[in-house]
Amino acid sequence: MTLKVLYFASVSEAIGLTAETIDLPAGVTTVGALRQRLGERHAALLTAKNLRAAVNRQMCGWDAPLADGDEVAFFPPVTGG
Amino acid sequence: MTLKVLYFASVSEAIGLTAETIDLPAGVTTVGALRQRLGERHAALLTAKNLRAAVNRQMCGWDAPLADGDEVAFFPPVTGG
Amino acid sequence: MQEVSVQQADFDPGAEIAALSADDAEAGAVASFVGLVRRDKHHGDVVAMTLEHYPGMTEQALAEIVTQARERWQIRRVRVIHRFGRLLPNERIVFVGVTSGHRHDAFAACEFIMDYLKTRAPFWKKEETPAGARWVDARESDDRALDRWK
Amino acid sequence: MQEVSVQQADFDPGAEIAALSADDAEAGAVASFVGLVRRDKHHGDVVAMTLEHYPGMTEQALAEIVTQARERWQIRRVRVIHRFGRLLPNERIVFVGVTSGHRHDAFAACEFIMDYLKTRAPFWKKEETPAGARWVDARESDDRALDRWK
Repeated sequence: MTLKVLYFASVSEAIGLTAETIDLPAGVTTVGALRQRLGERHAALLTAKNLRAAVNRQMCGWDAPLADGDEVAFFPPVTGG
Repeated sequence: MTLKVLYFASVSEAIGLTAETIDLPAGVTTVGALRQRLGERHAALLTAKNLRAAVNRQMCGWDAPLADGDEVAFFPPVTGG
Repeated sequence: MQEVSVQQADFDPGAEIAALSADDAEAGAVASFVGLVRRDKHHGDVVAMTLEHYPGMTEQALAEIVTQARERWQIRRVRVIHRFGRLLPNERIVFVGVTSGHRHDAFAACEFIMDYLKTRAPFWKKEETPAGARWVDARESDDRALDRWK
Repeated sequence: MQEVSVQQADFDPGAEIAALSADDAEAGAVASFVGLVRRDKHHGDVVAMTLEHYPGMTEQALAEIVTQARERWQIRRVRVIHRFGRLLPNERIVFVGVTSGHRHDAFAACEFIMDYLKTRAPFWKKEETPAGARWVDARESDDRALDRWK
């Protein structure tokens, strides 16, 4: 199971990546679990204040399920407008 | 005591006048009393729905006092904007 | 900048918005409103509308409404333009623009000015329809709109 | 008419307002908003601001916000433009314009779209000041602004 993971703004800067493609590890079935797993390599995902996530370009909660081919994004609270 | 009296919109049309100068009759000390007195000649002042008045270009109630030289206006509810 | 204009001529909303924020790097928000003549199917097609006003009182009433808005919200610049005379459907009648540091003050002041203008500024509309001309009745909803600002 | 644009280029508020009401004699009201880069004395003078966004999601989020506004109010046309890239103080960031038969729907929908855009559309601002560059923190007041639409 392959996922595309995107990082934006301060999260992207802290991690030093804007995007990566990963194989979803077995047992990781939610966005929250993915955050924990990726946090082992990218500490900013665990320390970022009010981290937000989207799956397939829809804002989601940490219990959102994952499927093969999903595009998952992590970012800080938005500040446009 | 002399007053300038102005009429606007449907009130002006019904009366057939846009302005007149009148001598304030003795005993007429408020805008409401003036309306009653002028209503003897201009019935529309008594029959107009929701008639409004202004003294010296300020919207006022019927108990507003009158003084020599005042400009008094009678008109329907406003509908601008 | 002149805050209030009562005029027969048309105005340019884009130019007004640009002037409101020109050279003001503290203005983060411009809220604006343009009112247009509606054809208004309710009483038959409106062919044209004539706006009468009370010269002298109109300008004063609009200036007082702007003063009240300034007392209630943190706003920077305000522009109110109201036309009179004969106007066709889709023509512009009124412009209200307000700038502020943050959007909520600009929106609230702009809508407040429109609500007060609708019930306090001495303008009267007469519609021309194929069936004849008629003065527009005041809308009860315009009086009710003021309640929220009490 | 295209409802949503996410672009680097500037826009012309006057042209957008004119297009919103063009050839629509039932539109009596155009409410609009322009957001500008503020110099913002809080953290020192802002020299410039760079807006990053999430291409693809941004357009979709804005379109969803417009759909929600259409479900809540009687509105006719909507236009949302949001810029990205590097912008200087006093430059335009965002435009929201809404037309309706009567003013209340236009005002409410315009402010609703701005409030939702501020918390739901994936844009992030980075300010450049003489002391360095910093990401702008989300404002709690932007979250609170949503409460009134619940």
